[in-house]
Amino acid sequence: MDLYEYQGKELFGRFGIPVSDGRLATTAAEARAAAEALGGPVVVKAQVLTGGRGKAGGVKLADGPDDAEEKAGGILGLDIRGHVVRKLWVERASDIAKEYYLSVTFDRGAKQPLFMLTREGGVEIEQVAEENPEALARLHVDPLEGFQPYQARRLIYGAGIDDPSEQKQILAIIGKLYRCFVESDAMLCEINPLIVTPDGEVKALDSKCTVDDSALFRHADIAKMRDVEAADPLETFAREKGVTYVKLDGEVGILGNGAGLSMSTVDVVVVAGGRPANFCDLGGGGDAQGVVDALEVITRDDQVRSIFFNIFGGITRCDEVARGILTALDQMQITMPIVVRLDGTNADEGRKILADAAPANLHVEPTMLDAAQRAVELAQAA
Amino acid sequence: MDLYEYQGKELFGRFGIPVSDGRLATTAAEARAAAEALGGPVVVKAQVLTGGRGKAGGVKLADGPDDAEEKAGGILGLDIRGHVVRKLWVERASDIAKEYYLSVTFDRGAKQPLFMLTREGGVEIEQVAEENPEALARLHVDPLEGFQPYQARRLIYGAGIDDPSEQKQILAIIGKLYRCFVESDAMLCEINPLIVTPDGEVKALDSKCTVDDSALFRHADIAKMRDVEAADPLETFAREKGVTYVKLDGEVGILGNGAGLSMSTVDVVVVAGGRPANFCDLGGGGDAQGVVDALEVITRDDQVRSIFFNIFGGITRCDEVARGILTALDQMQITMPIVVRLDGTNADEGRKILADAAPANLHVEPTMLDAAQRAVELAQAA
Amino acid sequence: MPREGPLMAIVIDRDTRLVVQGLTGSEGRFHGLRNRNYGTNVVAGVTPGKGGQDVEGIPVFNTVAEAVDEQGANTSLIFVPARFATDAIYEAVDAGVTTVICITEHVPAHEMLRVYTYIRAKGVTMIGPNCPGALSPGKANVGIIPAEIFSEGTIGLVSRSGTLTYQIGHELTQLGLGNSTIVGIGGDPVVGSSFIDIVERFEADPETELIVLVGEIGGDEEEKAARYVAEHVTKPVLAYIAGFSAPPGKTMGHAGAIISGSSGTAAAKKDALEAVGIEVGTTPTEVAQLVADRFGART
Amino acid sequence: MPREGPLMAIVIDRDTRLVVQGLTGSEGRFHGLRNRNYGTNVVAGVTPGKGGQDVEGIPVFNTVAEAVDEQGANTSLIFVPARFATDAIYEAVDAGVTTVICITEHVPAHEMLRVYTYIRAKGVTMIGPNCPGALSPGKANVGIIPAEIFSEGTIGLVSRSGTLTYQIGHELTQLGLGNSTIVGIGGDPVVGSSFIDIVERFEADPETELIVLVGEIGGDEEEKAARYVAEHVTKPVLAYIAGFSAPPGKTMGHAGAIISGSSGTAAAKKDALEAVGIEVGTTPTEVAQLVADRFGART
Repeated sequence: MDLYEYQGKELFGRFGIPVSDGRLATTAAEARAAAEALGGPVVVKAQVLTGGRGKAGGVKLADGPDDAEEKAGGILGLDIRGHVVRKLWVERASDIAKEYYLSVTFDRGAKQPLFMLTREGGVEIEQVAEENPEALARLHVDPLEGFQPYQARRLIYGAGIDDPSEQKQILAIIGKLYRCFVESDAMLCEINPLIVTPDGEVKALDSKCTVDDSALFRHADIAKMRDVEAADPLETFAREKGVTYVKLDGEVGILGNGAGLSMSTVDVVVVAGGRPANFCDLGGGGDAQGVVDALEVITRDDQVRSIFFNIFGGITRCDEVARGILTALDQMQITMPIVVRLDGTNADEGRKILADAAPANLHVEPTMLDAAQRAVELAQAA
Repeated sequence: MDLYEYQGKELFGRFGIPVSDGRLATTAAEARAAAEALGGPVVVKAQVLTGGRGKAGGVKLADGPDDAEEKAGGILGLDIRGHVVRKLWVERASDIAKEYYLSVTFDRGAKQPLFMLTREGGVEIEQVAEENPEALARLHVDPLEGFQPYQARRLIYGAGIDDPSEQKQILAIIGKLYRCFVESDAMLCEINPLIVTPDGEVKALDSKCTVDDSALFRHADIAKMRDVEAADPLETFAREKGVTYVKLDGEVGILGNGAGLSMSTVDVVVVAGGRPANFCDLGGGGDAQGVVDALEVITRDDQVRSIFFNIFGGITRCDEVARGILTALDQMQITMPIVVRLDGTNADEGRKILADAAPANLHVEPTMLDAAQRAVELAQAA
Repeated sequence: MPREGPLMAIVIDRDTRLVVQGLTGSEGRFHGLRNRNYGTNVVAGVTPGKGGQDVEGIPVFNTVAEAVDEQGANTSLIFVPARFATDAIYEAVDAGVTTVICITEHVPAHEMLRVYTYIRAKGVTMIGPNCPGALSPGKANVGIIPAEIFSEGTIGLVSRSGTLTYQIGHELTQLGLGNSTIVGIGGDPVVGSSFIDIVERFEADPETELIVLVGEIGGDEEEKAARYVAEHVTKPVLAYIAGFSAPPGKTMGHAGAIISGSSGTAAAKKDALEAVGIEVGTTPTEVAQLVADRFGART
Repeated sequence: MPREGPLMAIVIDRDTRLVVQGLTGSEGRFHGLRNRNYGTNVVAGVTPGKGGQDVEGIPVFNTVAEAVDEQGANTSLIFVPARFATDAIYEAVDAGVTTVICITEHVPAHEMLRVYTYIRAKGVTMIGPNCPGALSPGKANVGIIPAEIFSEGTIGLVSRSGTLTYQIGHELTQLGLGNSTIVGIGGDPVVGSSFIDIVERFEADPETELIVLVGEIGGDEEEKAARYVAEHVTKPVLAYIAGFSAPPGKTMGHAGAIISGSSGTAAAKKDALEAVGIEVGTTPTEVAQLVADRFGART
């Protein structure tokens, strides 16, 4: 789960990482009130879960409440890389002498947290890594050893930060960022830029945090940060139903079981000349209610012309899936063609259940490729 | 550093381990007031850093304030194994249905924390380990893995605790005790007995905690629990001076450098037929002030008849020690015989410094054995 | 069920003495009994508080330590809920189990970092979490792989996905080809065994003649495996990658299946594999056909 | 200083490339330079914030990683204050140093539990904390042992105490006997190397003919060493134990030197050693004499 800048900064604040004072605003009037409360010049910042908001005009300096209101009006509603701005973070403006970069990420390759620090902040870290790799200090942390102060020292010396006051502040921030990362079950905690003000104060001017979905059960406070309104309504509906669903842009609705097989099904539909409408994984359960829920999600997409059920039973039992399909057809009166392919655990029973019921729009195919071709044909014919 | 029962219970309380409500009292009147505040029957318990206080009459049940005052009067001033009772813990009396034992210790042999749990509580654990070892569940914890819930399960099943409510409470207490142990830098956290009341409530009726002296710098709250008044005044004085000193019961004052050599010096004085007055380790420094401080400590002991300086220089430099001895003699006007033996780093310079000054009561000997014999003779002659 | 043939296999074999953690739960019971019916030596179950019971004759203990002490368990299959999964892994490893297969999905990633580091140092073999387990046809089945769709043979199959593995195994069976061992390593960002770990075993396994590697988007394990194969593997290797049509930034079902920025794409993985001479099939059917062709060419 | 003779020794030898953590402090400087004067290859110092300086020509770095990268350091000698000591150990080990000798005393015991577990899994050799270091006469000296009182020879000496080691070494020298290596393992409850670790190396060391073990009250390392010697050591072993007159419950200077209840007494240790045929001297002088007698008997 990705956090907005303001949410990440709230997290930073809890761990003692210095951030600027600010207020959330969802209207221009709220932005004015925020500027009034903060006093002095403020920065009005679009809150969107994508990069490039600066270039897109999503970040503006305002010299006071009037200006903040006006700038907020201009930013709200902007479309930044497909994300419509509905929230603003209004924060006290900072003078910037230097821009650094600091992050800790979950390095799945090394299977260790990875710190990165560079004095070349304010730009994409990939760019620094490519153009000026020796400016980027990188250090892995052994997860059992945990954070040790020497690691922070290696980072600051490695990055060439030589001002003693900056060193001291950044050493402290590195330790706090690690705590934030581990104790929040984060996959990424990035500060870009980490600024130094003309007075020599170091603080986080931006935040980018991603939290492990699987650990949200122990972080109720973070879980409730999820912005339901900003998400794709179909994906939100799917989440509520407990269905793993990603909207794509075609006509063949796809329902597989297991992430790998579902991904492969999407690919095979493309190979068969079709355009997949979605990725949808029934998951390990696959009982009747699961099938009903998944079909409900898939059929809410108006583009869908045919549905391809691709099931290979492991934990999932094909007879249950078959019963789920019949139940769903019964409850939902789906008229569009449904192509079903069943194999694995209890596949024979499943096929028999479908053959016995034999609804008119149900087509059972013997192989994955056959079924994909049939689903594509039926979508194109519809 | 050993904690009193009431201090250990304060620690337990911080980590959520259930203990009875109680008050500290240093007079019979305070014990009465405590009983009044607590209401109902109370237990008046001598606070001493030794075992066996129950048998020694140091723990008494009182049915109310009057009785508590009376019982307190009887316990205060008791000598329990050489410890005079100056403090009482007055706590609400508990009904006891069962007495269990739970501890986590620093197992230096295994280099891991060791949990022990048995239903045979209320007696010395060594006795259980010897007489009924299969009743004692033991489990080591990998320090990097840390506490995992399964460990608590292994302990409760291993100890044969089968009541589900007790299991649940003890599982929680085991986890909290481990946190208490690690986060307090304890060498021992023992609950004996861990009682079950007739209502099925589990709580710590006693506590025995020892905290690592080397970690007290980060536990100011625990460090200030040290009971200066109860300690041997000479040892307290030594601690203030930063001198490692243990009072023994003889006439030859001993000052060595390094724990091993100092211990060996004590042994060698015994081999030479003498009785050591103390163990005293000058430590690694051994500058003039250190020697002065150590001599001040040793000579405060009226039993001392001669002093044996046994120095083998490593970090300690013999010339500094020699200068320290002369400075001390100068400042303190010590008239009793001092036998000095110097070897190792800068030994020649040290011997020369002493030879040049040649105070009348100073005897330089070439070997440790010679010096020990001389010091014993001089003590016996004095 | 088959009880003849060689005893050896990778990860699990006839020496496997299995304890099922969570045997009394519905999934644990269903698959534990299926594994036993297949011929796997299921010696114990563990469910705290249910010690002394049995599941169709399989004794249940309160702790893994008892299962090891009393039944000689050496391999654990874990079905406990996600928030108790790493505790179960530590319990198994600390009790002396040397192979752990964890089926549970949604195990928090940070917990797995610590577990991974802990068990690697101990030399323990771990498969999963969020995996279907391992099957050595004719020898043993530990996990949820439907064994009936696979047959005995000499193809080693390793995959990040469960159902996709079944699909490819099924296609191979249709072509008359069988497997030495099938290992589903799991779809999480941190899993106990990587492609390289399993490919290394297949290379050393006398019963494996050819290796099929089934990857998917996310991470760089396929790229690393390609380099490893180029340097260390003499047996033929073929591959399949899922997720060519996946959009960046979206988790495709598996927590590990996500294209981050420009890394982790199926195309990049295909390129890396092909660069070292590993053919990559476009569909599960095609990869099975490539295997059949290769066997035709070799025999 | 001697530069001839065999290169081998235990723990440290002519291949030792030493970095001194805390070289710019007064102790670090004093002993670091003494070690260099003895002939030890002191290649670097580390003090955060003093990188770029030098101590009499020894370059100082901000981090151990730099000392390893730029100077090829493979052994670290640690003089930093107690509250920074375990950080320094982790820094050394993570930078690739394979032998760590920590002189610092008063290191918190719980920190050492974690460090110990961490470094053992990595195969790193650690001596200390709260130890005098190691000296291989004629080869290298790492730590605070006054080398001039020892001479070259074939007696391996291992001890929990610093000054007591010097005493015994001194007595040996008086009798014309020399040492292969002297290792002070330290007086804390948890130290990186035990008697057994060092005795095992002496047994394997071709330059060591006889082993002297210098123990003291507290713990059961001497008892364990006795069992180990009985089972694994072919070379003659002699011992000395300090603390016969120590009262129970009192820490005798070393955090590890404490008699707890009935365990850890000098008498118990002496009994355990004698039970396996290891003679125990009553004074340092006597143990040295026993060694001399033994050599007389053998040559």
